[in-house]
Amino acid sequence: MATKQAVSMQLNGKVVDVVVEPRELLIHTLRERLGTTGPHIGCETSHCGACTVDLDGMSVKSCTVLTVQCQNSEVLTIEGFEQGGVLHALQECFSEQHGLQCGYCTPGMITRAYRLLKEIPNPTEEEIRYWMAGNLCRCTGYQNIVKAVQFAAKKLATKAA
Amino acid sequence: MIPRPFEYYAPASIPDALGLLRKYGDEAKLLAGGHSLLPMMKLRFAQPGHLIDLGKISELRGIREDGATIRIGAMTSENDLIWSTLLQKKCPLLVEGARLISDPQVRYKGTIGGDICHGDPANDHPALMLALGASFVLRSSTGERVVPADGFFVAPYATAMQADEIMTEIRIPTPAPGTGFCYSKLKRKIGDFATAAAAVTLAMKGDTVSQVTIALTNVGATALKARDAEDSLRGKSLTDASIANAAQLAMSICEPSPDQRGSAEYKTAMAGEMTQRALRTAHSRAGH
Amino acid sequence: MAASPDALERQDKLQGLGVSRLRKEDARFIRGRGTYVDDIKLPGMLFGSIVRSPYAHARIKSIDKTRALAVPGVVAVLTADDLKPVKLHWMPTLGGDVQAVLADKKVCFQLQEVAMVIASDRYSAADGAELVEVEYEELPAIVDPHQSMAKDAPIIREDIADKDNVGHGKRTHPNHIFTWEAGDKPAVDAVFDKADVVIREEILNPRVHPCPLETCGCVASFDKPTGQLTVYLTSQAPHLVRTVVAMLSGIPESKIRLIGGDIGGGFGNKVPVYPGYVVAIVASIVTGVPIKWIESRIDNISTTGFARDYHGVGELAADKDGRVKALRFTALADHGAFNSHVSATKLPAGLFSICTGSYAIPKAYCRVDAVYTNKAPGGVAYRCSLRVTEAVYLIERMMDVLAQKLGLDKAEIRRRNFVKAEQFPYTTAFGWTLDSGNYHTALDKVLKAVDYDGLRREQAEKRARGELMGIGISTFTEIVGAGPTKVCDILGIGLFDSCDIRVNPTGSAIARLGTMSQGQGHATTYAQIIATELGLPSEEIQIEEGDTDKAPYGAGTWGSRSTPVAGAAAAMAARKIRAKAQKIAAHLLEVGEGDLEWEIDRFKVKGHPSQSKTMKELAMAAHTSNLPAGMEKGLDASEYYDPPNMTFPFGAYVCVVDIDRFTGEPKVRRFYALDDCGTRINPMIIEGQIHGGLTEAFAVAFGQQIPFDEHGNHLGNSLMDYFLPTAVETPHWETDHTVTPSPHHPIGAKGVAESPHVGGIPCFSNAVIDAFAHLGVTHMDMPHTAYRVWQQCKALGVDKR
Amino acid sequence: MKVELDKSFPMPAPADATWRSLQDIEGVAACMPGAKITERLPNGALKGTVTVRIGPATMSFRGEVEARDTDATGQKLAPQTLRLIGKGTDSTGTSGATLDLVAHVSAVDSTSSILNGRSEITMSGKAVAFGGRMMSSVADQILKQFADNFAAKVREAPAASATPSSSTSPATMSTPNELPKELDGLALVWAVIRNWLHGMFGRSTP
Repeated sequence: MATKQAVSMQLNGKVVDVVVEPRELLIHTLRERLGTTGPHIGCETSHCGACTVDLDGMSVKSCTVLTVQCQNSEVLTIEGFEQGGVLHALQECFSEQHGLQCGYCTPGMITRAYRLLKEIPNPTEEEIRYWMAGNLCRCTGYQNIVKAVQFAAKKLATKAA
Repeated sequence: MIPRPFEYYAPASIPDALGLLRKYGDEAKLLAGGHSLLPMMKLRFAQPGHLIDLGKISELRGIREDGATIRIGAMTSENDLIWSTLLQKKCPLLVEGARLISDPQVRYKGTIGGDICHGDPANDHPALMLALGASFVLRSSTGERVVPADGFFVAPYATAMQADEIMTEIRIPTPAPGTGFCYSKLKRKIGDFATAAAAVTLAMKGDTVSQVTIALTNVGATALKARDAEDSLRGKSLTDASIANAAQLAMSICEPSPDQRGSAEYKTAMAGEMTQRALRTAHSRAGH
Repeated sequence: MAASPDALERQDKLQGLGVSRLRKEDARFIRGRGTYVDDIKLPGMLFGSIVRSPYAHARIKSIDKTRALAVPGVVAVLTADDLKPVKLHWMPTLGGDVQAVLADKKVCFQLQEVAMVIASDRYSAADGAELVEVEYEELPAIVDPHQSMAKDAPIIREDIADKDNVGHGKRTHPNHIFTWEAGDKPAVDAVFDKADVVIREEILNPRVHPCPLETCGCVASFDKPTGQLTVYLTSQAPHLVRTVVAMLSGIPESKIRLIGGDIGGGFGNKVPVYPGYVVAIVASIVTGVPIKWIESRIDNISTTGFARDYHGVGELAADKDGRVKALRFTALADHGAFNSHVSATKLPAGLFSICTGSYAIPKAYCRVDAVYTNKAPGGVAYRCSLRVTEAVYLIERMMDVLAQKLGLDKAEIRRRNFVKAEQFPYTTAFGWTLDSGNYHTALDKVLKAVDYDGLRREQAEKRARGELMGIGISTFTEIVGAGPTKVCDILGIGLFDSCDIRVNPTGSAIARLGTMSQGQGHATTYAQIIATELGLPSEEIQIEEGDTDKAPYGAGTWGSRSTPVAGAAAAMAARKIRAKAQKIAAHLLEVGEGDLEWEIDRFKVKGHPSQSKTMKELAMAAHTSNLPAGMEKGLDASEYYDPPNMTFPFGAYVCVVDIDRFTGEPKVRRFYALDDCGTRINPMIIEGQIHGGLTEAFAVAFGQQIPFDEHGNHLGNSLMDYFLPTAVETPHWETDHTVTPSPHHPIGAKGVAESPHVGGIPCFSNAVIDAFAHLGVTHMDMPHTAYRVWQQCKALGVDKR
Repeated sequence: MKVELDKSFPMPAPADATWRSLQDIEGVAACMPGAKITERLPNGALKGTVTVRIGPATMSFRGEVEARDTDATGQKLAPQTLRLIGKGTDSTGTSGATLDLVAHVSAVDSTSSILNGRSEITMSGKAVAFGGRMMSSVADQILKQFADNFAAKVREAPAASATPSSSTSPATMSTPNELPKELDGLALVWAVIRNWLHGMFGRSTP
């Protein structure tokens, strides 16, 4: 048994403290210790992106990040998107454009799209497909996901204006 | 899919990291972006007793130009390479290559140094480094040495780097303005390794090739520098025939392993095809 | 009749049939608040990790638990010997066979379940699992089903070696499962003997896996004091699983509660009962605490619910004008080591005999031989009603082969053979009665939309330049909605489905059904059906399914059966309520029932439209004392719907593929899909289902297969090799529709989600092969990977510059 | 996944001497890169481990090796022929390997001989899943490494040493001292892991 380490991070705007074995994966800490079960486990080999969270301004697959690597980090999961009862534009648009079916990939998709729109506020369809390619969906065929991200980009631009 | 237990360290400086490396020797492993090592640990094929995370050492990150050299910190992420205006302007081959690596999430974590040090012939940076004539700065507690990429890759997962060394920097001679370039990569899907890929830089003087480099990914025990193919083109004009001939020479050094991507014959043929495509594109991008 | 603005407004408020209503399910999913099985956390819950065999066929000589038990946190290690005293080491399958829960003396496929380590958390369970020491004696393995029935073939299933029947007729070899035939063989043979043209092609549907994004798993919780067993699990058919668990454990069904919760995609992978579920249940019964078991991705691809592995031979006899006179299809089916997949007792090869497709073929015969191999069990899965993909693939491929043989256009050959609109209902040579269809119209609409003639001209120009471009057509007929209980049952239980509706006094309602959504949007669409039938807003109709304590018995969601069967049950239950409401309305309005007419949300007195009672008013009235004499209070109804027939959705698809002859990469340039699923309940959801089905078809056609070496070792069972396309590879889909309602379904609807998968796969293949048709190629097996297509280019010498 | 190899290697000793060395099963096993014998079983079989480290990866196989005096068809072996059957599983229980080696010594002259080895290596499980197809070339290299080690042993062996007695205890097992104790590269398992890494984990960074 390896030495447990204390890790303090900001999760969806709140400071949380955990004490974990170094081998504990971020996805397990989030889901099993901190009650954020939005990010899901789909492949465990960092292919599917269902476990995507935003870590210090990066989209990462939390099945391939150790919790101990996140000391003093800022983590955003799907649970942190709704603010004061108001949904994020991406959440609205995924529903409005039917960008989800079984819902399993959705938290990872939305979280990834969030960072994409921060980096490319008005992406083309090709750009969305390229920059969302780390997230697999088995249900939608991606077409409505692309639409959802495009609509969200417009919505966010309008809000910002 | 759970790793075995290990101790974890996140040193804040290179000397601290080297100290830990010396202390734990064989039992220690360096952690860069983690997208090769952690999955192996999760499947219990790798079980280091001590994991030294280089992620908190800020001096290992960054891209700058120093005279005629581009210097890239070994822990610079693929994503940082892609968005670097310096690289986009001065070394677009590296940007093109990085864009073809894995997927967006992996590129946020994955680092250029990690990709190189892993010594995997399927990784993309080794061939890019060979094509760019890069060299690597390796530091140990006894000093620092600079090793050229050509010769660095010894065998699969074996490089010239010693167990007590840390790669700190990648140095790339800034390509001359007007140098054409291309990384042509055939893969089954996003996130896959190359079935075969070719990295090319090419400079023209009028109608003749004044400078050319060709390096291949995943068609041998290491990334391969296609010297004969390069030699065949230097000082010649670029025609369908000379390109086809260069591709043949590139294919002649390939010894790929068959797998789900295809047979050795297919991979070899694709190395030739990617070489042709990369040469054509590089030519179209080169200043004349 | 021109509807009044008021009526239109009322209609709109219902958000009923035909409206692209946004999904009710989304509210929780977009917030990350779905409840999937791995989200369930119960007090004191332990975690199970399965120890699996590295060999495809081996005898177990010994199992040593000592080191595993010494790991901190490990509570128990269960093996077959531990399950034996309670007789739970074997279980019945949904296919009439038995399957080892934990390997009993031998393993019959790689990664078969050998032991389960129970520990305080998944970390200790994993630590324990690698320390269970199992000593094996390797045996020769059968990987190729063509070798299964060889004289000296090793016997895979010693447990049933001396049984001459495993539920589906006489066996002729220890590795034989069944032989099933349909049609009139002598008559077919006679036609073939005299036909102008006969064609034959060997056509493989390789072993693939549905690979939903969520793997399988469960949380089993047995409460010793009450004897109540609660199981949260990833099941598309919770009621069927409950029945199996009851049969297996002896616990009465009334004390077993199965909860489906949210399911992260199923596609047929989550129909069977898996050993992991059973061991978790047993472990919970033994320990008295909840046990969670969650499958890894590699285990999911390797061991649970694969699809296909059908080795077909297609033969058509036709006249010189291309009119098909007879069809003879056979298939060798590799079911793996256990016959485990869901299959109707009387239809061991499922609905394979739908293989006459959309065509009026007078004589037909088919035969399927199923065998055991040392591979994981399964075969029926993947967005497909029990072998329909295999059947449709064969006929759609064969029509192309015939066209090529005769030099006919591939659209024209279809037109010449289609069942004509006026022939419906049409009974096929195999006895299926196609309920409705309009095939010519659908095909013509699609050809016009894509400018088919223009595409053929472009193709001719490209061929002249040595370029490879293919145009694929698929005009498929699906068979969904299992099914009429006279032909369809599982373990003797008929495949009816059910709906139970309760209308509250204020006019809201709750409906519970025997199906189980895995992303299809049932909570949205069932409410739309009921909304239109009852005139109550769909927003106020709550749908529940998947909890066996609440929902009425039903066979679950697979084979596109939800709309055809449970959707019909919903409409029928609603009609019972409306009939009762009509009586109440007549009573309140003091007129005869016959004096009333229904309009959107109310009964009106004919000729006196101002005299009316809305359904909301009637709902309240049903809970008062002012009811017709002798009438029961309340406004509830249930329906157990036994469909009179299957439904037969159809479609016409066109795909355009460009092939890079130097790398072999096929690129789908265009895909146009016209689907006819009868009455359309929610066009938005239908379109979403079609996008998804086409994407899965694309994956099957262009990359998926589960490869093995000759010893039964997996060669590509992770997501690196197993092809799940990303947004980059996935083509853009164009969708279209016609509407030909089902005459026997209460609202005229047919299933739809499988059509794009079933019809899409042959369309892609036909396009790829069409690119080589001018070079004499009539068939290429899937998957059409760059490597395989390049091999074809190379064989033809077109890979050279 | 099965690989068959048939290779011949020159030995720096006459046939009799080479044959004597070959009969020292434990010594032969010790020539296997990375191998360690841990126990002699009553039936004459040996228990041992093969541990391989490559870069970040380690795989450890546990198993048994025993000598047989008949070939695969049950025929008595020819003179100066040895058959070894080995099998094992890796320490996580997820991969298996078997080896069937027939080694035959033939005379050349008074100072040299030829060792011919025909081997059949079969791999199972997780390791194969990620690409045992490189096995052939690597098994080749292993055999060569083994032959080098064995040649060194033959060179060292005292000319007239008796056939090793079966009572040799593990503590006194002969191990040629100049041989590497741990395999560091071109071994079978190594290759499997290497290919496995290719297949799956050789992403951008370690």
